[in-house]
Amino acid sequence: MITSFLAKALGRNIVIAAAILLALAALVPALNLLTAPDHALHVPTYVVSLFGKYLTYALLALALDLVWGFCGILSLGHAAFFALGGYAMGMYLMRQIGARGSYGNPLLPDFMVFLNWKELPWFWHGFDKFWFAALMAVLVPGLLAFVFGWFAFRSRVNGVYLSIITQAMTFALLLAFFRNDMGFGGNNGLTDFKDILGFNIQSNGTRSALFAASAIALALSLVITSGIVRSKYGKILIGVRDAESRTRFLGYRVEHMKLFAFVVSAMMAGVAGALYVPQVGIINPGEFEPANSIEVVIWTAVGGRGTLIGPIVGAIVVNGGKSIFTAAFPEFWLFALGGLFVLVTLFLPKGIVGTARQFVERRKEYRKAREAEAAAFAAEPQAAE
Amino acid sequence: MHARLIHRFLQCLFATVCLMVTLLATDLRAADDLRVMVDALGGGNFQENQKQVEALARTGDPKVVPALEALAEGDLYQRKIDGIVFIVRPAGSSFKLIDALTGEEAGEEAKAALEKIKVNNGLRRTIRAALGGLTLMSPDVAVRLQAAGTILRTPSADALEGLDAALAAETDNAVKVVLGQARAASILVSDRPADEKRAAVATVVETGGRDSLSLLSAALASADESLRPDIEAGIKKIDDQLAIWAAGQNIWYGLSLGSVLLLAAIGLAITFGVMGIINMAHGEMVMLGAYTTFVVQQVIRTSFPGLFDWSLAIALPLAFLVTGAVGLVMERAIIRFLYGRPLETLLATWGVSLILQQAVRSIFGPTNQEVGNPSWMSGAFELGGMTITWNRLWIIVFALAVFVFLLFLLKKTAMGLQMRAVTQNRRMASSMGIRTPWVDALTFALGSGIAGIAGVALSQIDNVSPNLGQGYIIDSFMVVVFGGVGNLWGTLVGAFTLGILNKFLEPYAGAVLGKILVLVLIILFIQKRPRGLFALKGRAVEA
Amino acid sequence: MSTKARATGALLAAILSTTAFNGAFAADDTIKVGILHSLSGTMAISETTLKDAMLMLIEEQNKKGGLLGKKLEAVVVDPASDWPLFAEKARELISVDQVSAVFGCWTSVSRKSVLPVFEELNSILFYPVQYEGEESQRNVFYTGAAPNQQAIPAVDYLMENEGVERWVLAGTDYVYPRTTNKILEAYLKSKGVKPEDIMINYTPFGHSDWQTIVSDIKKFGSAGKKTAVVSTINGDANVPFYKELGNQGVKAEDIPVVAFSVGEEELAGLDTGPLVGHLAAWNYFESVDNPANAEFIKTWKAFTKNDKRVTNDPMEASYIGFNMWLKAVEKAGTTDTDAVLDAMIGVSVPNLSGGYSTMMPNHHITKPVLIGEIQADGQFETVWQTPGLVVGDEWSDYLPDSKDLIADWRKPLECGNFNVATGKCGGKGS
Amino acid sequence: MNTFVSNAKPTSILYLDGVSVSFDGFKALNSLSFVIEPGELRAIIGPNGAGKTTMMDIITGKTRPDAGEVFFKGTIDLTQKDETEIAQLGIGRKFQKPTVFESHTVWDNLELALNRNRGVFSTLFYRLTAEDKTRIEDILSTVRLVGRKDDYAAHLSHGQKQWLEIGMLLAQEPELLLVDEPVAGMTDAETAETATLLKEIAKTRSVVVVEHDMGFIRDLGVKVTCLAEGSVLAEGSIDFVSAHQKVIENYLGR
Repeated sequence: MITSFLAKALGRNIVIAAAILLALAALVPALNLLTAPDHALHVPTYVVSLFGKYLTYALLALALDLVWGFCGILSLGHAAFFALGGYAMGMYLMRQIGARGSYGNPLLPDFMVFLNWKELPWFWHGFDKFWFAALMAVLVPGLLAFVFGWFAFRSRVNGVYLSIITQAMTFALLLAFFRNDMGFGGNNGLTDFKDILGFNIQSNGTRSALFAASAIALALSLVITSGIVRSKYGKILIGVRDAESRTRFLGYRVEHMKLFAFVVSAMMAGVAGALYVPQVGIINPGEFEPANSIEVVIWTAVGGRGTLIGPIVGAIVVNGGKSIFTAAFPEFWLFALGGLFVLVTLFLPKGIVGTARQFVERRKEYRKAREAEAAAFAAEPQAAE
Repeated sequence: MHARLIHRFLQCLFATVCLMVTLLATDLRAADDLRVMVDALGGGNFQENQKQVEALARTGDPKVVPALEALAEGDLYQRKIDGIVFIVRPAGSSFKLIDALTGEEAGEEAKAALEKIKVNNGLRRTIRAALGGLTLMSPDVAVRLQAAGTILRTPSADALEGLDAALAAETDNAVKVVLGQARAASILVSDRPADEKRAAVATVVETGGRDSLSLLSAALASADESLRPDIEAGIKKIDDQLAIWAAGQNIWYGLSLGSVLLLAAIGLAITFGVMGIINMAHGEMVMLGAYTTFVVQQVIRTSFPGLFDWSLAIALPLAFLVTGAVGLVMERAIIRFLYGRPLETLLATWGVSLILQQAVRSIFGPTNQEVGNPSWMSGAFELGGMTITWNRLWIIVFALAVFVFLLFLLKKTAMGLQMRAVTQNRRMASSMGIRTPWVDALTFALGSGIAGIAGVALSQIDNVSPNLGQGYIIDSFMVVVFGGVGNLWGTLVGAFTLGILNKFLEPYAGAVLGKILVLVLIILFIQKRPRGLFALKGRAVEA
Repeated sequence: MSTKARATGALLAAILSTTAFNGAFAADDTIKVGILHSLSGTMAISETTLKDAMLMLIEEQNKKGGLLGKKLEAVVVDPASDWPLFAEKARELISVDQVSAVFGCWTSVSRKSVLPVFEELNSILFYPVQYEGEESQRNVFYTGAAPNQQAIPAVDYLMENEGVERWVLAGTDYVYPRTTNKILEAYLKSKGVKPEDIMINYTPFGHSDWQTIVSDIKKFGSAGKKTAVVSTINGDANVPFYKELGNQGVKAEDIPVVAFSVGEEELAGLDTGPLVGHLAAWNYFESVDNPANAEFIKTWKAFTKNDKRVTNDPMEASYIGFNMWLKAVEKAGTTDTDAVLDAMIGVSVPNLSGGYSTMMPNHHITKPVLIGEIQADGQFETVWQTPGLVVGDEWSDYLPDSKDLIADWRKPLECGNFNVATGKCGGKGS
Repeated sequence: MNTFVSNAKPTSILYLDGVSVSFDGFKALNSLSFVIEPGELRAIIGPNGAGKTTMMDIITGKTRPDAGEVFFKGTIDLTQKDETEIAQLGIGRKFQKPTVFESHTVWDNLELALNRNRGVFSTLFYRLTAEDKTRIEDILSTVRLVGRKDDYAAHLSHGQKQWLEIGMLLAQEPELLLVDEPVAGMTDAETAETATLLKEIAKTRSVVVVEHDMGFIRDLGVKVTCLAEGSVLAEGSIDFVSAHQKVIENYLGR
């Protein structure tokens, strides 16, 4: 069963992509740790943590692509799952500080101390153990997605209505986490982490390990996603995207199909968030901003939705661009970014990877038969709403 | 440094001497003594000046009124060289001096040669009370009414004498009523006998309102036992009245918030609701409208100050044109290539919104710009126990007017008919000879223009900054979706429902939790009605 | 697939080459100064001004011949009001651009986000904004006000001069108002104010509908005692708040509002006519009358080519921080972090309110506290001033868990949270 | 009429009695009643707006009737079930506009339509068995698409899409097939072939065909029900119905 799943998952492109990711997971830390800083091949720590961050974004984009690209559910609240995963990890890191906080309170994080909290809220218990936090980083987003999706898909909330209520969800969470009374550190969020699994979070070794972990997680998720979308279930998902009522009249429970993809996707986003937090050193409610979720949609669209490699490329290109532009033209970078989005929409409607693939396919078909080319042009799948 | 210190010291010395002189001379009413008292205002500190103002008030001489008014406004200056105090009017880089008592012009002086006599809240309060007492006998009814009102708000035992005199002389009934109320209020804070106070309590309870409540609460603390039950009963009575009004007030707040939501969303109801474009640049259209208002006001301020009250009326059509034009360009350049791909409009319009924000930031700077309220939109009036602010009232009226205008446009005009035809069946409309590209462009321009005029109204209550639009975009989408996409009435009902709901939750849950609850309710509501409040039924929409 | 590999490769190469370039250009002819203020996003409204102020200060210093015989070079980046991006950009400034010091941040969360970076890479941050205190970090100098340099004197003023007995503590729900209000609550109670005479209210960021809250304030203020509002409402929300106050007729003479986050810049977006008399507590007002300030304002207006640009307190804090850094570098003769950190403590430079500010061992500075009333022209008029300078108190004496803590970065103590009760560094020292 | 209908209930495959539904005041179906017997091929005609598609929506669970009874195989109350359950019970539906999965190949379309376990996990780990393979190949030849099995459905011609959709219905192995305008947009040759196909299919199951094309219905040569304004106007052979006065007034005459 699993083998057939894997056999389908490992198409040629996926094998190459996963291999590259795994190679990066080994090579980048090696080049960072083992070469001298002035060596030509040295990868500075700055680059390691930057790309580590991009990889978690790529994982988030991949998660979104599973529901949007393959199932047509445009979630404008995916950053919420990412942030919840991040908070779970942040809570673990916070508990690891122990008595090393400013006030030396062995139990309570600093922000609780100066707001006069006397005891640890119940939902903070258990987060001193890594396995528990890791579990929660997956389960909490999964559970939220399950509850939310169960209601929404059962009621057949569709299209923009679904998009807007996912946005409402993340906005409500944003406001909730802003509240200092919630016990998650309010606007400042969780920060000032010291170590993870006993390793200093700021050491080069830990950073490299986190980078490697992100790359491996992304490779794994890529294989799993690939397996999902290439299975019969995946074909049904695409069917739901293109002709929902047809799948229904074929006797499939569309709401279950959607729910499964939504929950898996939320869990992947949670993993991404959990890997993101130790690398950037802070998690705060800003991650719930509706604008962040929209950005994830944009990475996916720029890379090419409905392709597996696209979201990864999109996340890295857009964020890389942002990193370069904000330093190179700090006053004007929004023009560049905004312009990029407009141009991609107009000239690369299928995104970078989608267009490249289309180009390759066109050439193949052109060679095969001239008339097929015309058909191929008309064959663009309908954008599902 | 040293020179300054010596100067200060001399000033203080001078002030002390003056103070002593005035205290000695309070009984004398000669103009010379008034002059000394006014001059003594220079150099005194706030506490000393409060006493000084009270002393001036006790003279009862209306001649000191202009000086006191100028002091409250911060227009009273002392000439450094001789310590004489003048009222000043700015005249270019220097000041025109006006004699503080006679009102005669007394030449000009450079700004550096004068020292402003500072005022703070305490002093301003004292001056207000003093002016109240001094203007009770003014020949002008309006001034007398205002004076009585002032004493009513700042009652003091000292005012009683003047009030009694004024009551005896008063002919105007309206003024008489207020004087009576002011007198009652003043008795409450005086040491008059209990009987008199009891009568006063009754009058104060009769007056009602928040100020009376405040007065009674204060009186309660110092009242003797016999009076307590009366005061307590009075407090309860006013409290009950206020509770009823509070509910009305809450509805009003809800309507007002609803009107803001309606304004923010109504343009989106066209670009998103009717045309299906997920227009993330909608908020920026609102922002552009607000900036248009700013520019109009800026031009008026510098060139035609007299027209300020008309600034919004001038800004409205301009904002419509400016944002409409931006919308037109946007539609022609970008959106027309994206029909039938609604989700891609999200991406492109998001890009446009970033560009517009940064453009405004580059042109006008990142900081807030000042947009003033015209006089007819400033302040508030009392409606029973409710406070209705003019700007909120006008915004409600305006929002409804925009709604009606839009409804009329869509339902009763040829253009509206074409718009609806195109959005319902593009191909059919096109084959009937409607120039669909133009209709698309105009519809989008209309939606953008409406967002722009919403911006004119919102500039009256919110920041005018490049971030303005971001604050409204989410709420706007919530309103349109809650009401049901493609239905203007849905937007109207949705906006007011959410507004009132929010305001009713706020007192119990607080502003943050209230908002969270509203969002959760929207999510739940969409489960119940997956196509919003005013969903279109039938099979056409589901195909 | 190959597309992806190529894209990644190209990007990696691009970033690596910028690193190499910058490394090559970090030659000895300039000293680089990082400027880490948001130029876009929600905080651009406040922070852009500080970026401009820093550019002006650097330009002026270069006119005077630079520092240690070298020109100063500003490296500006845009962290875009995105808190994790602050950390990324800080890292970039320090390790890629190799700046000698960074001036930046506004919000507490942005500062918290970059703290570990400065610690790890051992660089220097000057933080120019009033904040909640409860922090003292080896690599950070706090040139804005701590709560005792703003909030407590303001409350004292209202109690003594206006006879206020009833207090509304209204703030945006984030750490600065929360902490400030905690401190104020404890302080007020220590002064005998009853709990029922204190009303605390929090609102979300960017709150724009103030109708209910303003009417609640009016209601709270009608209990027969003199009432005042202490506002820690954050930047953006202030304009609608004051507009509502003005329109509902809440006059300063009746219920004064004293704010800690409203300066000249915020007022520039408002018609201040109806707000005359409302108060603010700062360590600097543009209206302060002295030659240094006049010169500063003149230079600022010339630099921005805008006669209407105002100055404000965080600008003054940037000015003080920058001058302290110059002086410390000169004293140390190098921009080396450890040497400058040592040289900083005790450095004294003129501030713009007519005195001198000194860097204390807790990395906070001494400042006068000014209380000003809003005027019709959008300026403040000082109505009260502390007689001397106030030392910034990083660990508040009014919070139970921090009252025993002190910070002293001089040798041999070198501790940001020394517990005087247990005699150990590190909070409770357990 | 009603007594006739209720007598037929236990033995019928599909049974509608007094079904009414309205949208915003517009009565789309007005007390509609008719019965389909097992193995029957029935044609339904009627002018636009007669309620044909709405009727199908009700049978397949897409729309709930305001009043009336709908029973499948005599005992199963369809008004209580949703589309998925009804499809799983064995009612297949072909839409007016051919609706196939355009971004899947013809083969995949049929594979998805196969009547197999349709749960999430069984589809996730599904492997094509020899039996399923044969079944798909059979259907491919039935709907004359063997040569195009690896092409994307989007690349098919309009008629081929119609056939693919019918093939998908076959793969679903329904007991009752509802076919909405199967020959719209087809050439005459294709139309004739479709008629043959449907008759072939009707040998093993019940079929309801909604069509406008009178020639096609004549080709089918089966019992015809004419709907108008949401209820049955006439029922009988094609000759009987087309001679019916009301039918001529309402439909054919125009």
